[in-house]
Amino acid sequence: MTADYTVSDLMASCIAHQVDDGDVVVQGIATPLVMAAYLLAKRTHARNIIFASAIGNAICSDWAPLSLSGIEDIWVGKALRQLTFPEIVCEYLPTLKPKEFLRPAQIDPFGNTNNVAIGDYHRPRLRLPGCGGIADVTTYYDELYFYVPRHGRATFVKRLDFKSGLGVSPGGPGAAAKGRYLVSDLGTFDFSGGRLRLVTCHPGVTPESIQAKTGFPLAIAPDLKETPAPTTEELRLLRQELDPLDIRSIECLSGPARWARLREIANLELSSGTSLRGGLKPWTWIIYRR
Amino acid sequence: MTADYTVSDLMASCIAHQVDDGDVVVQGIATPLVMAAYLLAKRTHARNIIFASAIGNAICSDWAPLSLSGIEDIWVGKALRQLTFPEIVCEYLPTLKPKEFLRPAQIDPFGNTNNVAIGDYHRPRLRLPGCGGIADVTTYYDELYFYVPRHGRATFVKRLDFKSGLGVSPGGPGAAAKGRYLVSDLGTFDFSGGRLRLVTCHPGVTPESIQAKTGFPLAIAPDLKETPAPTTEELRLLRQELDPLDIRSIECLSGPARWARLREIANLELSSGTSLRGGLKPWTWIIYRR
Amino acid sequence: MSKIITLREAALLVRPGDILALGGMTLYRRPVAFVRELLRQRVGELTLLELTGGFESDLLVGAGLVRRVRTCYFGLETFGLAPMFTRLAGSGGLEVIEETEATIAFGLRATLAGVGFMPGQGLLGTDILAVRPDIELVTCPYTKRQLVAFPALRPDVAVVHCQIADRNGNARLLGNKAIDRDIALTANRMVLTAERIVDSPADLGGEIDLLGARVTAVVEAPGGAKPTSCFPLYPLGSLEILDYVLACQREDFAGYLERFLGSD
Amino acid sequence: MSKIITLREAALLVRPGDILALGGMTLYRRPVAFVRELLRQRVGELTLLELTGGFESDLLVGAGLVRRVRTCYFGLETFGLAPMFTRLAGSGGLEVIEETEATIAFGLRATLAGVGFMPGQGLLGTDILAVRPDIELVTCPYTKRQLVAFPALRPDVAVVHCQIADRNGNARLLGNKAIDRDIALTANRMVLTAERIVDSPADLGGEIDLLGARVTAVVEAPGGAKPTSCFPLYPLGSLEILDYVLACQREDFAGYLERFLGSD
Repeated sequence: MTADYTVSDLMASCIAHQVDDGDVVVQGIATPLVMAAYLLAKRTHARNIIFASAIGNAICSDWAPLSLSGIEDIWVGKALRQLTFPEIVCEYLPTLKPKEFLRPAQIDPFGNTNNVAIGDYHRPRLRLPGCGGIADVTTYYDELYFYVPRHGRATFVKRLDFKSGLGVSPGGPGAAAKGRYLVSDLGTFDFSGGRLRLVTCHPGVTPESIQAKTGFPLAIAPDLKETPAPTTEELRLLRQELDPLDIRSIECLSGPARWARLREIANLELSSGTSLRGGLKPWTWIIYRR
Repeated sequence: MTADYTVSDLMASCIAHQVDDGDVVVQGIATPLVMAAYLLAKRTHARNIIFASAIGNAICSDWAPLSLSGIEDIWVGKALRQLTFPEIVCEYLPTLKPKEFLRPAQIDPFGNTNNVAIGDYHRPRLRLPGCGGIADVTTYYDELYFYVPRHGRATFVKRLDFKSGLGVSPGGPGAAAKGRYLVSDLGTFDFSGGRLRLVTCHPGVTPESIQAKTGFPLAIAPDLKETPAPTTEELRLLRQELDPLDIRSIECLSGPARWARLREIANLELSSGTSLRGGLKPWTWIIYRR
Repeated sequence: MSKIITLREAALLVRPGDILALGGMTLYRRPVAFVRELLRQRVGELTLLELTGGFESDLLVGAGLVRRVRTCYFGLETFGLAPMFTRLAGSGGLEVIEETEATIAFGLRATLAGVGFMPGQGLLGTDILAVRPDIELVTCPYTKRQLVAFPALRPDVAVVHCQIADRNGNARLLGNKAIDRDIALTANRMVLTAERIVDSPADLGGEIDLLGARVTAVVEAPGGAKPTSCFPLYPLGSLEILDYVLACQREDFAGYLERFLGSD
Repeated sequence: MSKIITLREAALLVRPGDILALGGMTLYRRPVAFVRELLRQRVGELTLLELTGGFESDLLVGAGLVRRVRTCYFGLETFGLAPMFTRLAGSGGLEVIEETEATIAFGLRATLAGVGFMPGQGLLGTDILAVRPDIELVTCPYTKRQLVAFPALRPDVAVVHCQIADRNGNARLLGNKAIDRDIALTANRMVLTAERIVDSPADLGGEIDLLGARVTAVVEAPGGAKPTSCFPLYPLGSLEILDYVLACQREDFAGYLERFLGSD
């Protein structure tokens, strides 16, 4: 990996390239890397995408830069419409079948995932926050997209401890079609043949090192390539316009390094006053104008 | 009937007296008499009622005078919130179980009603507009309220041609409780014992003349009384504030008399400009201010 | 690639035999200009799906373009019965699928949720079930209570008239919301006619009711709901509705229709 | 008869053993001031029902007042795991009823419709069904497809923090709407805490999200969501959330709680 860009820049670029113009794209809880990628897509090749989000409960076509404390600036201040959560779950998601990037705590070779518990469910080694709506949407999304910010054998497992997201059954009908794409901090993958398959290695990463960090034998594309680096324009947009505080990189950190970085960003936002921007649409402000 | 008030004034007063303060009350399609009565209740003893309406698809606590061409002034211009119709049907009505006055085309002694077709369903003598939501709400409303602006044997029938609203089964459980109240242009009724029972005759009307216009034997309350006339204040409110164009009386008319009266009202509204009032809440107007 | 087309082009999105869902209700914010164009092009064999049928629906019925109606109320409200619906439904010249508020609302919600039915209260004990043999019951697995399984409803094409829309079809609905959002989300094709079209969502001045992503075509049609109302721009044209009633009363539907098609 | 009462009085509406539904989501517009009062009064044996559990939910769990949680996500989002939930759920000290977005959304909709279940897509093929033996399947009578019958959910008491309300409890929600409208309509008792209380609906400046007719009590609580956000009045207090995470990290939940209860 060269010093020109971070792995989160690269992953954001990869995710952005999976977004087509006109898509409806969805962001789950605590996924700033995905948000940076969607904004990047919008500002490059996919001007007409519509965003929907777990945070904000809103549909948006306008955007604002990423923020930690003021995350609602994007989702509420710029909303085409705010929805109730049941409207989103019972109506909009099954109807629009949007493109969504899921971040699994565990994933098996077939795209089944776990975000509920590590170890025995009733006495877990690690209780996870829960699967949100992954157990719902993966039963009807036609295509699944994943990202893994910290590739390791804890995440890529032969057998899940708990299946809270539906991939494909090995050899089942439509197996090849449903799993579509996965990007980690080491490479990009498809599900050709219904199984996770390495398609590109990130610059400086070998397929052997990826296999070593993967808990099952990896299929490898015959024309294995290197992941294209983000372009200069993509980097400029990410750093100067879309996410100047580099909030997207938080997902690649853990433990004390993560807390330190969060404190740094929170203080930056406080001092620059960016945590609650202006420019909100008038009807959200009406009650405060009097 | 004295010349001091019309039968629609009297019916509006009767309906208003059935409304308790704090009620959520609902108005069906094309029922101005009921609307006049609800407004009368609100301006007298029931200040805190909430209106919901088929027209406007809205919940309201504020009010505007009745209008023919500008009916949406009440329901939209003054709305606490506009709802989608499925929200009303699938959520608000079953949850709030509001008080609603139904106008049947046919009603049997047990409060079962018909608003679908007169004669054989497949080759009706008269196809009616349909039952709206009456076949839905009467299955779960705890109490049923009715009004009949033109009492006659065509409406009060021993046997319905089609049952599109659920009253009670004779002698069934809760029979006495479900049917609660009916007012016609001749008298007021309850469902004591599970069957329609005459409770008061309107001034100048005899129980015999009511029986003659009813297609089944009427039970009569032992303490049969005269319906109290509307008070002077009620009449003042109806005529001067709530419904100065006397739109409430349209329901008591039919055929050419009704068309003539409708034309008269429409012309009056056009000439006085009352068909689209001001005073609408600002967010409904936002798009027109620029 | 603009979605903005003419009324004439938009009417081509309706094909003979389609289930056509019309927005608004009865006499409020109906897509009258669009229906006038359908009447001119004489697109027929339609199934009309509406919350409530009113003025323009009766014109379609009277003109013989409707084979079947699915609605819970078809009339002219205070102005009385819908003349041509009443006549044709009475004579067997029109198939009526008896709907209620719940069959329509839960039916659309079933389609939105991607399932074949939604359970709800309603209909049990009434004769509606007798004339809707297609409606099944379902037993709640928890309470063991019998419920009606309202079957999923999906329009082929939906047409909604709105006050303001952007070029992509994001739109605000003032006045009755009716089932417009629901038919717009479920229809295979969706036509929006608008009093006014603006460039971007920021110019709409408020939250959208209809999502452009589900809109096939946008047509500029000022006054496009007349003589029905378009709150708060213009009220219901009561005199025009009366004229229609009285024309039918004197057996002059054909003359009325001719005059209506000649106007614009 | 005003509905306006104090926080202390309002907390008495929550009884030990209640299903308590909290409005907002995770770190956004949570009823934190109300929860502080519950922690002071030590109302226990609660079942927490939330779209997503976050900061104040973790305090309730850590203080031992929660017997059971029903939510589809319990964590601090970008700030990491919710420390006390993670510990107690891992050690068996807390019962977790595994919910998803659909079990919550369809469950509340079933209650709103007055029925015992709503069918929907989701869960089939996952292990959620194995740990939720109470969830039954249902066969669509039309398509014969097997669906999940999401069981009806009803809170005993709901608590929602809003930006502005009138004295009757009509309220506007800015920011995430979450499931607030739905818990407010279905709960047997409903407490509203508000940044600001105005006299009448006309002073709210916009359409209501919560209907006063379903609100039991209204409490004035400026800053009542801090350190969670209350858009657009104040942002998320990221440093305060971090402080909490780090206090738990150094095994000082008790000290944090004491400081939290001392603040106002």
